[in-house]
Amino acid sequence: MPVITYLEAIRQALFEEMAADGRVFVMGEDIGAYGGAFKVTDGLQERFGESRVIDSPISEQAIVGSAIGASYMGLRPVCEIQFIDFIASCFDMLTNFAATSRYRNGAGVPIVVRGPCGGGVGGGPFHSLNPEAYFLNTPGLKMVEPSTAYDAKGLLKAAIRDDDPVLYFEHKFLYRRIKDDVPEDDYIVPIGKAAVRREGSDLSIITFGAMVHTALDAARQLESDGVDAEVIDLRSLAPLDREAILSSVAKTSRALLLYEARRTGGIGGELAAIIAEEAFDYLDAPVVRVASQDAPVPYAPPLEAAFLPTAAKVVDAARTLVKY
Amino acid sequence: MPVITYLEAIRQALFEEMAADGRVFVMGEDIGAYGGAFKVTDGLQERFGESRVIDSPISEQAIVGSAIGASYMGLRPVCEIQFIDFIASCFDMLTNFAATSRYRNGAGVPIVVRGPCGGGVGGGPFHSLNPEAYFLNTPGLKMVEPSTAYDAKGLLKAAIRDDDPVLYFEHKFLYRRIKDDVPEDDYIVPIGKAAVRREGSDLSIITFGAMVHTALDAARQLESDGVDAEVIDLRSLAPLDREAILSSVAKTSRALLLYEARRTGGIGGELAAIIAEEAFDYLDAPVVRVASQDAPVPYAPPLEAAFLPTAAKVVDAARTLVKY
Amino acid sequence: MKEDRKASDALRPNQLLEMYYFARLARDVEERLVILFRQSKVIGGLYRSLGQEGESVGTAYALERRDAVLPLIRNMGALMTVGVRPLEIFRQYMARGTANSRGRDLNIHIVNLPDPDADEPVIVGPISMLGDSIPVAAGIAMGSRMRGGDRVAMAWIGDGATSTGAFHEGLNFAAVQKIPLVVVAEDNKYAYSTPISKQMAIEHIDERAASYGVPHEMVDGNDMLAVYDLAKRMVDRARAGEGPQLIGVDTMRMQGHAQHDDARYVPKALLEQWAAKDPIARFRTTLVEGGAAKKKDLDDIDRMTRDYAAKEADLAVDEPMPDPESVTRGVYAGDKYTVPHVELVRSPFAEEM
Amino acid sequence: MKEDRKASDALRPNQLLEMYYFARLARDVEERLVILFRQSKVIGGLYRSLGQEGESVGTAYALERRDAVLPLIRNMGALMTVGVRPLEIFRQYMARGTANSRGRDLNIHIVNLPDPDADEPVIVGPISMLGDSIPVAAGIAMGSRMRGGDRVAMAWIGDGATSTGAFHEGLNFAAVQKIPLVVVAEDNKYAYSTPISKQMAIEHIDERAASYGVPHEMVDGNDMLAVYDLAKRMVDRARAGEGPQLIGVDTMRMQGHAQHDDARYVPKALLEQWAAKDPIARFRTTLVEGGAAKKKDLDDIDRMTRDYAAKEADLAVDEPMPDPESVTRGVYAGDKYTVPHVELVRSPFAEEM
Ligand SMILES: Cc1ncc(C[n+]2csc(CCOP(=O)(O)OP(=O)(O)O)c2C)c(N)n1
Ligand SMILES: Cc1ncc(C[n+]2csc(CCOP(=O)(O)OP(=O)(O)O)c2C)c(N)n1
Ligand SMILES: [Mg+2]
Ligand SMILES: [Mg+2]
Repeated sequence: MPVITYLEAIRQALFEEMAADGRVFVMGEDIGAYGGAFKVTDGLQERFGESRVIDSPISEQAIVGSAIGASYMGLRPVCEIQFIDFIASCFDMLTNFAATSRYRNGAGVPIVVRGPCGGGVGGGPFHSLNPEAYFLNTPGLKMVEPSTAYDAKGLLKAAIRDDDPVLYFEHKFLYRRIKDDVPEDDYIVPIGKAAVRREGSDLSIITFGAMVHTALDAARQLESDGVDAEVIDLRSLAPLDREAILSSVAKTSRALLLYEARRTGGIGGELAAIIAEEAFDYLDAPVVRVASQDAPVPYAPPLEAAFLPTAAKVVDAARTLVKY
Repeated sequence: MPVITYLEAIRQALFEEMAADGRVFVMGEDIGAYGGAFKVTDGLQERFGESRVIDSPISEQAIVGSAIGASYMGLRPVCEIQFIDFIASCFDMLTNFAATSRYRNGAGVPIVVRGPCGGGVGGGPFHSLNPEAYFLNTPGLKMVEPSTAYDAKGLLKAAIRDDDPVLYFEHKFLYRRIKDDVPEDDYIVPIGKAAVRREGSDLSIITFGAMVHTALDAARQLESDGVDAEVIDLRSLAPLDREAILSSVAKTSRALLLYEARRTGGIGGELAAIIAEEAFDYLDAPVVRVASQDAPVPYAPPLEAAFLPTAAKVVDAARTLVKY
Repeated sequence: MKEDRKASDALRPNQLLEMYYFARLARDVEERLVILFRQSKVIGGLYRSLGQEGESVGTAYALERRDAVLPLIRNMGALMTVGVRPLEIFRQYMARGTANSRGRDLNIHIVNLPDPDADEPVIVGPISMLGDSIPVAAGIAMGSRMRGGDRVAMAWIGDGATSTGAFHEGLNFAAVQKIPLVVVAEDNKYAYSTPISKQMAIEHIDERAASYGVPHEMVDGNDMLAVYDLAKRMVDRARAGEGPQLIGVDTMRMQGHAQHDDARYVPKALLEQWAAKDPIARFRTTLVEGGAAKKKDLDDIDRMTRDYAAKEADLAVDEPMPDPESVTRGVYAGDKYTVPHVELVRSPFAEEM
Repeated sequence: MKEDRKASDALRPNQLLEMYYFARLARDVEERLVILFRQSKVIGGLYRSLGQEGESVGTAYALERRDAVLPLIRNMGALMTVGVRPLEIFRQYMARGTANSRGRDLNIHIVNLPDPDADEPVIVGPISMLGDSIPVAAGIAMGSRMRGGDRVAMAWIGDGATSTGAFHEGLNFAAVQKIPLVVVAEDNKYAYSTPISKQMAIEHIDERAASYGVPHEMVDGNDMLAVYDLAKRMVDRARAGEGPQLIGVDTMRMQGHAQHDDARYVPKALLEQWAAKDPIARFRTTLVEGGAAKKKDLDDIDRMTRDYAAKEADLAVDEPMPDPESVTRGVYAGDKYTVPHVELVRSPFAEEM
């Protein structure tokens, strides 16, 4: 199997889905001739033309709103938000229009809204966000975030084929840093299923996106002090794979929730609630959250390093947790 | 002390703060001569004139954006969002501009954004939201939601005098249904402090807003089967009063988290995480969340009744919890 | 931009009667809703289009049957014109389980999405967030074009709603993409209690299109044939590939924002002035004086629509509320949960196909 | 709207030299940043205003010292004109702890909020979300008016950013409220890689103001005095209570969106055509041929600004990065966490007060 980058895997998914299904088209800022701010859509316009690879004005509400309309007409729009931070500008369209349409009138909205999320690259307060918690309280939306090239391709294909609106967050730190085996033939990674990235018996590190790699680093370090960590990659953030979460915690009796967004009000809360409600009897220790600091994302490298969760922070938290 | 409604208490706070501080002004749709969709600002324009009671176009981004600018010039804008659901249209202005300004450049944004939230009045999918979870992952913002007339006045005064952006959610179901003693002389209810509405020893019902009254109903019913419930009214949602939450759970060892927003991704997650992290040793039973169903807010009364949390649902959950 | 031969000259007598019928029906359906509202059978607010039925019908009548409509709360006339059965409206307002939204969403929030090639209207009711339907309308027309169709999308929007960012982004996007979208911007003098002078600093609402290079023109919204003539030209141009068009409608909201609003903020004189220009009464005169119809034909229609509205209302009243058990059904695809289609009907004046 | 007597005729020689100085300084500061960028001392992207320094200076020079400026990433010229010390810019770009944002925010994202009556500029740098600064600018000018001040707010915005809903809502609000706001809409032909033809369907960017009843006019953005003349008229009108004004600037972004962008999507011919119109070279000629300055005076200024920029950059390089311990400080009011003020300086050509 060819080894390709996370970014290349996303591009492949777009190429293949557009080639396979004439209803699929992409829309966003600078995604045409330029190929997108991160070159994710590079070559798409050459291959599929201007009518299926649409350079939009700087209008996130129009991008998502017109995608909703087009999806009503049977198309499968894939919207690119140049940096996912700008999804805040179409928050209304997504939470009020797209998310409620099927429930209200049986009018499904099969759109994908994708874009680069996350920090670690000196992007500062407006180019580093992890927005999953913004949308977690809005039924009708689905959310995914891959941590590997394999999942990046398989989840995007699943998202494009899904009959409901899917927010697809791609972590920009992983774009070119992560490479793995990606089949050339068609496959999907089902939405709603987590993956066990590392089997372990002492604690469960439940995470997703770039933090999966941080968790695996931490797990390797913990191994040296004889701590055997299990690493769960959620992959889907809505719906969450409750079974995977609960069975891992049932096995290890200890849960460390790792996410890159700010600690307070983040997805770790939902995960903690699921565990505190349904795995209480299994728990031998408090649930622990390791996440970013409660502040805007700072831009200077030393500040961002102090802001973000790191393997070291995970290791410390895990050590205290297993000693508990 | 005069007994006035929750709505009247909000209006009094606006009158008094505007009278006391020339920097305070209000802005929103139909708030002038008309007095607002719910008549909260009734009489304000007559008293303070058009320059301090501004009827805006239907432009939530302009309302909040211009309030930010005015606050930079030393004013204290109070923005009304006609129904809080429309706050989605200025989500970007609030989370990206207002929330980060002090952190980035030391430029405080002393604005209040207030509006009617919540269901139970047949408002349907777009006039019933409880948006607190949208904003919980954004440091820099404060959020409050009163459950009594006394708090409605005291919290709004505190919000207006606060040097940071405060989202003030007023539950429309309570506007005219709730009356209590409200002092005529100046007072504030400090942001960040919860209130114990009912002392109890068997479980802690942690809630806020309209659900406080649902919780008190439930507590009365539970009394008859000898269950003694404590009811904590959070009042502030950001920052949360961790001490109040933890000391109550330390006392009762059982936590029932009650909120009107949808269950998944709601504030109950953050509360559960705080408890599972810091009160684990005190817990004798799983944490329980009672909230709305994971769906858009339906409009038909029978559907909305099935959708919303009720005293009966709280009683059932509490009974199971204490039996645990 | 005026043309000598008016499109309305080509309207056949039965079409003129049909336009009258639709306007009348819109008003009578609303009159029925008022009765139901007083009986507290309507859940939530009731929004009248009294005085605006003419522009709703005149604009929608310029569309082909396959075109897309995105009405707002005051476009009952448009819904009647595209053939929505009144029963569907009563069901919606009374939150019945039989309604297209099964009591999940309010008033005219209904959706009809036919097959791409079906000769049937696309209907997308609004969400409450004003302005949002403009980008969505652009997407519908663009989507139709992408699939080889030639559907025009017509979206109505109030003076107040043109102040939203969504309106700007949607119309600008449509202009750049030359999308066949016709926006009907209704200056009915108020947005809730807010006069248009506090909404925009331009003379005429159609200037709202000037920033986008979108052709625009004002029309007397209470003159049904003038509205039809302009709308027909705009729709034809949009379909011909000339991109979006905007119709500025000069009309008046003759009642409060909703039934609870006594609209005391509206000067009496203004209401009287516009009462004299009632679009249905004027159209009646035009038809009778122009010899297109006899007074009696029109009296018959009045009776017909009144009875029809009453019968439809009675049917809806007897229908059940939705089953509470269903509250979490159909949030996502996959659970076999079916949604009733919006029933479409032909008027008694429709021609055979 | 043209007037015979041009405001620029009243500019004294030292003022003309000062304008030249500010434009030059803006360019030299950016040239220094390029060097620092190549040495990877700049964190994140570097955005040049090459070719646009003239319009930035010409517009800002029309303001009173107490007025408010809301620049975007390409308005280095405006920042130099209102007297921001170059050191502040270098600190920002290198994320130093000494910077106004203490390494928390990027490039020119700086804020200066003087006391209401202080004769000092209000400076509000942008946030990345394009368009957002327009409603904020409206609020600043409205707020100044509410406190009895007469500050005019000037906000710069790119062609692409005018497509945002925030631009629409902010400018419309300002028009309705007759707020003293001057918007400088910069047609520099591209928004990142997107040509203006994919951004708007109008001939000239100033028509973006037409939907709001806001007076607007185009100007050759590479003719510094023409820009100044128009800006002065617009600023005077805004201050006189005539409400917001919009200046459409015809110019060209002479480099990529940021340093990483080779801008191969820009036709060579277009660049050559505009290279011949470099605003600083043109202003130089104007000054020399008009006899306002000798070539030598201008050469001296060139040397002055180059050395000044170099010295300021060196100072910033030696300054410390922010203390990681401070990462959660100052999120809310109340913790005694002080923020360094933006240092303002006078040019060597400033007159005594
Ligand atoms: C984004 C948004 N803000 C505010 C409202 C509240 N609201 C509902 S209708 C209305 C007035 C609409 O006026 P207009 O657009 O002129 O339409 P009309 O009612 O006159 O037909 C307002 C402010 C809303 N629905 N959506
Ligand atoms: C709301 C929003 N969407 C997208 C972006 C990403 N973005 C940053 S700069 C830029 C191009 C801006 O072009 P223009 O407004 O013409 O300004 P210029 O760079 O030409 O000066 C884009 C798309 C953004 N910053 N904000
Ligand atoms: Mg109106
Ligand atoms: Mg540009």
